[in-house]
Amino acid sequence: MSQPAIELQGISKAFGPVQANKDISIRVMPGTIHGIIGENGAGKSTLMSILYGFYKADAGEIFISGKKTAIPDSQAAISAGIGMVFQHFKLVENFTVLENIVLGAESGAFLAPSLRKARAELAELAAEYELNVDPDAVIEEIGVGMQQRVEILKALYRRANILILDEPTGVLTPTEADQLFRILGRLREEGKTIILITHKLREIMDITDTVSVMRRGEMTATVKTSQTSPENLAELMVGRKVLLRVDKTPAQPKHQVLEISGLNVVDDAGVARLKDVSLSLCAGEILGIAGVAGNGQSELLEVLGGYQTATGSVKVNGAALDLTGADSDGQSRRANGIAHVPEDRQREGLIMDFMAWENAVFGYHRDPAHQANRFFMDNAAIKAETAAKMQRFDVRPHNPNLTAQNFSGGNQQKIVLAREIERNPDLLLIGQPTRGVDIGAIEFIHQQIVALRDQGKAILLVSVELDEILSLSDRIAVMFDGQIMGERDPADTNEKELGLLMAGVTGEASA
Amino acid sequence: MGVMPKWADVVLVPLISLIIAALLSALLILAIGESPVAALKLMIEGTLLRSSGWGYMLYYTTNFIFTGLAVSVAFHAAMGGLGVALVCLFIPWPHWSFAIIGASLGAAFFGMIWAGLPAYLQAKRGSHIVITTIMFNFIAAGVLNFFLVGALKPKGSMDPATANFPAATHLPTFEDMAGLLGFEKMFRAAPANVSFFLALVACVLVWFLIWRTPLGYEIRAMGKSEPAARYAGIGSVKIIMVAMMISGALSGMMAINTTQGESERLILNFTEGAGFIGIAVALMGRSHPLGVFLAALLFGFLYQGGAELALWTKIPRELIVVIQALVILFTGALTLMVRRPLERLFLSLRRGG
Amino acid sequence: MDFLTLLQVLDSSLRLATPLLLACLAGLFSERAGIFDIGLEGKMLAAAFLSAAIAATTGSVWLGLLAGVGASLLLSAIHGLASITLRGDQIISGVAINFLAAGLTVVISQDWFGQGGRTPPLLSGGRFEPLNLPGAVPAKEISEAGPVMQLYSELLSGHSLLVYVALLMVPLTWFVLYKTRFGLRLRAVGENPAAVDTAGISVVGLRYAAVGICGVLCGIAGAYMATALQAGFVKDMSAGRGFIALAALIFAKWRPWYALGACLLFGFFFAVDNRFQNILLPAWAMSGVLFALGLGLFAYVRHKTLLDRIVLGGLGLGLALVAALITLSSWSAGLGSMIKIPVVFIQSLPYVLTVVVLAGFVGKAIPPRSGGVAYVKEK
Amino acid sequence: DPAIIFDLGGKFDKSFNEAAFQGAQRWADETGGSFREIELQNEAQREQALRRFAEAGSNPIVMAGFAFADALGKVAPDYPDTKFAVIDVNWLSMPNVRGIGFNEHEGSYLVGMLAAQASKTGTVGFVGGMDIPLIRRFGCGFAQGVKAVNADATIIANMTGTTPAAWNDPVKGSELTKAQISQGADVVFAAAGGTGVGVLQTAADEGILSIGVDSNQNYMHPGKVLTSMLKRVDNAVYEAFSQGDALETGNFQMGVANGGVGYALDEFNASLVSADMQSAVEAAAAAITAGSLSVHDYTSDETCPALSF
Ligand SMILES: Nc1ncnc2c1ncn2[C@@H]1O[C@H](COP(=O)(O)OP(=O)(O)OP(=O)(O)O)[C@@H](O)[C@H]1O
Ligand SMILES: Nc1ncnc2c1ncn2[C@@H]1O[C@H](COP(=O)(O)OP(=O)(O)OP(=O)(O)O)[C@@H](O)[C@H]1O
Ligand SMILES: [Mg+2]
Ligand SMILES: [Mg+2]
Repeated sequence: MSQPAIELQGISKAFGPVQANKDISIRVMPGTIHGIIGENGAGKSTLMSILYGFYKADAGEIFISGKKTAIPDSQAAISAGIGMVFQHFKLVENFTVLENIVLGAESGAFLAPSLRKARAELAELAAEYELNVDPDAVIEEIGVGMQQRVEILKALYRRANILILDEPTGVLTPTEADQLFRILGRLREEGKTIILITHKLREIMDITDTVSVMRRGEMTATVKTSQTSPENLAELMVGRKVLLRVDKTPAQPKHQVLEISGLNVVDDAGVARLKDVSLSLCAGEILGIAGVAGNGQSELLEVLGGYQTATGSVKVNGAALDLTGADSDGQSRRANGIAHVPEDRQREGLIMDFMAWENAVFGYHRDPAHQANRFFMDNAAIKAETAAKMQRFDVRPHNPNLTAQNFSGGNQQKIVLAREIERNPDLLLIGQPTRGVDIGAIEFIHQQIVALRDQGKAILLVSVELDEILSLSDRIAVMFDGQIMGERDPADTNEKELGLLMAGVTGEASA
Repeated sequence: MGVMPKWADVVLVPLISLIIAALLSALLILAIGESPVAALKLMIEGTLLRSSGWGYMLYYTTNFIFTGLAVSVAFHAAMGGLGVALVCLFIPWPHWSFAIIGASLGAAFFGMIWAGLPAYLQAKRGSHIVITTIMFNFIAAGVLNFFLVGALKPKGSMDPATANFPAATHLPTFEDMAGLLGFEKMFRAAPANVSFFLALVACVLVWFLIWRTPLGYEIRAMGKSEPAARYAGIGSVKIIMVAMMISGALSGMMAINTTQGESERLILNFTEGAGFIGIAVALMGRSHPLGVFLAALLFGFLYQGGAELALWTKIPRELIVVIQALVILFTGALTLMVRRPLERLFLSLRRGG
Repeated sequence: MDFLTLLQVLDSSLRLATPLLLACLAGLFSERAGIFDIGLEGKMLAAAFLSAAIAATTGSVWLGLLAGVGASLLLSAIHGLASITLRGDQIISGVAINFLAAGLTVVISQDWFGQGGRTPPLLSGGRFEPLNLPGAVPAKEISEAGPVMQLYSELLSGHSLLVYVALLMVPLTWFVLYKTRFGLRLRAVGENPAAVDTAGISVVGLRYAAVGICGVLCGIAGAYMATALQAGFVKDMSAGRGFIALAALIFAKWRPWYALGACLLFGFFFAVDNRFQNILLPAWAMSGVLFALGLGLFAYVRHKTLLDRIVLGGLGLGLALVAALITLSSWSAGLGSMIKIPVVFIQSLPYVLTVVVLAGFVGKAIPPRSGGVAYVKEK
Repeated sequence: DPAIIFDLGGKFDKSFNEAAFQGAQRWADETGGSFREIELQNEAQREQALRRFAEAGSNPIVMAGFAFADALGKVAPDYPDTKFAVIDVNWLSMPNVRGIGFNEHEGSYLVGMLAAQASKTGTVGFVGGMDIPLIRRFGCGFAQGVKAVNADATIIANMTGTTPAAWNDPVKGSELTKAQISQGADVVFAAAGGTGVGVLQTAADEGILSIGVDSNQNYMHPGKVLTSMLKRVDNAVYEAFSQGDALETGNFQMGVANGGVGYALDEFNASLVSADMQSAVEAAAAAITAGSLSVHDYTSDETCPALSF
């Protein structure tokens, strides 16, 4: 058997008091795709960052193709042929694609020749791997899928033989994910080695050759993918049996809660984001909005959440909402019985520097229930309540005094959910409830959403995960280019049909 | 979650930083041929061992508390001074206790207006608040100059200053207060006055405002993340306006101490230096009122100690400025230099123990 | 205002803009790399002092320039140590550096020259003399020359070398920033240091380089003040120009050509203030203008939000009140009587105009995204 | 020992405080005595410095600047055995206070006459540090002197700024001078502290004449400084120190008549001041001394017959 492409021996890493990696050893064979799974905070990203020279290990050795290699910084990793696509992309947002690609890999002191060379090479790479991007597009103006391509191109441009991808599909649509996997397959065929971190067992089963499982900083198992099953992996990961599908009874819709008609949104640049959207939603029902990111779902949530102006009409429990005036803000929406789990928990849903208990009332901080008297908030009561909530939602670590950034993504999401669900709203807006969340937490979050429905709440679910939409929704509406392309019953539809609608192909036309 | 116990972070780190700054200052003093030991003795004797030393130290402290709480540049205070002067000069107050309320309102109002305009421009027009504030400082200097050379100056006076405020507006100094309590000769002639207590009250109020009220919660949220604030329905225009106006009001209040409390008339450069020290005080106090109070106390000590050095030694006043700079540098910007080795020490202690 | 006067004002604008421009470009390099620097003032001051001191003792302006740059670099190194290596607060560090320079320059020069914090006046070799471009007519004959010749001789010719250096720095900065590898990396490190780090480039190295360039440019700015505009150092002679440069930098949205524009604009405002301090206007014109402005503001805010009405309406009311006061006070002397605009008002004009320009024409200035925060990848 | 307290400008302000320091230093050099001194850093220190020096036994205590009036009024009665001398304040009447006022307008008048005589263009300039009454007094006296020689002369008066930086901004002093030159000025009088350094420098560079202030600044650019308006603060301090604790109290007014103000004539400007010019100025000085010529003091009624501020 040939030399392993990568071999890590006894890697340990502590962040202050937190032991993120403990004595980890792993071997990855060349020309394979090696999956790594594990709960949020298990230490996956840390391990890969060490391999890429972003962090320095406290102890341990790294062998590349059998040769012991010191990787003190990313420069060393790059020259060892390693490329990494981080979960949070490391791109300069206001640079063009081309500038991002040449950054650090310029061919001389002046920029023009470097850019010329990169442009030519980019065209070749694009043709070879179906990685088409506009080299002159500015990063902040292109979608995350495109941004990810740029990251992959960055690695390929630097002639990486080993490619590490940290949760690459978390932000991709199914089509984009499929395409990514085709590309990864092609890279594998060329003999490149790929390490893939993901929370999605289906992806592990579909594409990897071997898979390693991490728990609490340690490597607990490495198995051949062909010799394992999703249930088995889930158990290895979480330490107990996990229910991998959503368990729910048929919906029992009651009175109508939300009625949207003729909703239009034009953004600051004058582009129409929502076009004549009409929807309705009843109590005790989950309406799933499927669609490729950037087709108006975010704007829909923002309008309903009170921070995007719009024209048209939105009624909640029969009362029209103010869509432009002084009463159109998050506070008044909450007063109207609308709760909102935003799509981006770190940007919107939480203040990362606030402690958990402070975040637990974010948006509801003026609620009389949280006031001790006319002037002051009742912090002691909020803390106590948060502690109880964290218990119910199994937020780990169970400490309301930690700041939000000290929680893993899954636990951050639980904090937001706990806040919004326990308000007992009439209408719950949920955007991307399980993005970047491990399967243990996904199970829990899905159970919560279903339980809420069963209490007779109306739930508007926006997700780019078709799986999630299909398994949670009672009705599915598909959005494309700011329009509703059609509604489907999850029982009578399938991924393919939804996928076509998401691409703007209407049922009649395709039939 | 940190490596070090909290007390080490809060007490040990600043203390060691301070000692380093002091050692460097000692070298400088040595270099110009004076004795650092004698200098330190002078500073401590003249500041902490005499009641009037305390009186001066707390007077400066009062200034720095206000500007530190406000984190503002000095000239909001200048406009506050105008407010104080107008209130004290043109309203016949029966007693200082009424006058101080009126003057506080006047100072806060003028400070607020002056801070409100840049805030408004930032909130509504996106004009960068840092430049507009710098510009408004210069404009305030012009306005103050205009009034002090013109309308507010008593005829025939040389000073670009207002007339003396009527006696009914004079604030009780520490000396007066000590006298009431039977301690004659305490705080003799020191300028510290009741506005020190006003500053303490302001500390407590600001603490409550920021950490206990929904408004403070919103100000903090807005400061950390604008998109999140938008999501939560916290209006940015409102928060920018309110926060800046509170800041303006606080720095305006500084004028109570200097103008109504000390000089008892409005003079041209009464805010000298306090603005920048205020920025340092706020950042060093980590924007926590108790921290601001302690940092203000430290600079009160340096100011009064510096005066003692200037009185009794040949140490030039510019060297005292250098010492202040070193203290700001080491306790404010170079703390990691001290914290890092300490953290390592604590980590190994913890591992070993 | 005749053409020659205009030229003279522009000429003065250019001289006054030069230190601002150099400091502004200095700040641009530093802040583009993510290191905020309110210590520009202190660095200019330190450079002004040491350049004058060395030029005075050696008689060589070039050695002076070198020394000035060295002094500024030293302060830059402190700022770098504090804000890059030790990840301290950049604002505090800047404040401290300003105090440090204000104190040390006087202490050292008093110790050195014993002239009360002043350096001895520089003699001819110790100064940058004005360069007369070929063919320029001397000042005495300029009123007889044609307009083009006047433009050439008055405005373009007759500045010291450093003025031309400063002007050349603008395209150079533009070129370095946008056309070289270094510039690409520099801009990147101010936007997203993690991207630079993971691309295998040293964040620390880049930021120190930027802070170093900032030091060099501030050094030239200081030396220009002490050895070209003046012939020696006087304590506190930077007189707040570092802060104005900072304002210009924000005004310019951190871009080199805009920086030139912003600094020239400030220079122009200051030159106008110097030249036109004694403007007489008939009372009716003065109150009329103010009244019209107030009325205009009132009309403008009629359909705006409550806040607009309070703030701008209040401003309008204030202006109208001032107009009324002027009318009343000049009533006895007649509304045609000439009133002099108070000097302080003319002196505040540059700042007022800046605010007006900012409020009206310049949109949001977005600073480099990682500006002001140290790069920490693990605690 | 005697003590001296300098105002916020600091003892090396190149004019007023520096003159006071020179007086004290001359006394120390001549008598071998020593004195205490302090440069104030802020307003609150005025009273503090007075009291601490008085308590430490310094006598007399001299202070430089009208801004001390208030503090001294409070302190002096508390220390009846200590003598105080204060410069630029002449309205306190206390048994232990010596007040010394200067007629700056008279000195400015004399240099104004010289300026008008030396000017070929009939336009002269005045650069003041800040628009405050004291500086207006300088400017007004200067303008009267100019008009006395040439009633048609133009006087361009500028002020440097409104913040404390105005006193230490030689660059701005230079630009103001250049602006005045381009408006035709060929003699410029600077009453602006450290800013004046820039005025004198630029005048020398551009080949026009300048006039220094307070102390004799003729030496700064030999042959290019027309004269300096002298305000003999040094003499006042020297005399106070010399009298020691027997200091004669009361208010004194120092003018041309008693040599308190004047103009500087030395080897550096001998070639600039012709005999004609000198005799005209001497005549005016004599007239002022005799009381037949009175120069209007701006601060007496806040108006100026020769210049509008
Ligand atoms: N820069 C850092 N500073 C301090 N602690 C960190 C840092 N990065 C990670 N940690 C801690 O190290 C542990 C492992 O984190 P890591 O990011 O490797 O987890 P992960 O397995 O990638 O989780 P996820 O599935 O959420 O991405 C966590 O407890 C985390 O809190
Ligand atoms: N500076 C930090 N201090 C403490 N913990 C940190 C820090 N940076 C990251 N972490 C923690 O490290 C873990 C992973 O960090 P990372 O930035 O990769 O988040 P993430 O991958 O987005 O998490 P998730 O995958 O769950 O969404 C999280 O638990 C996060 O809370
Ligand atoms: Mg991770
Ligand atoms: Mg993650």
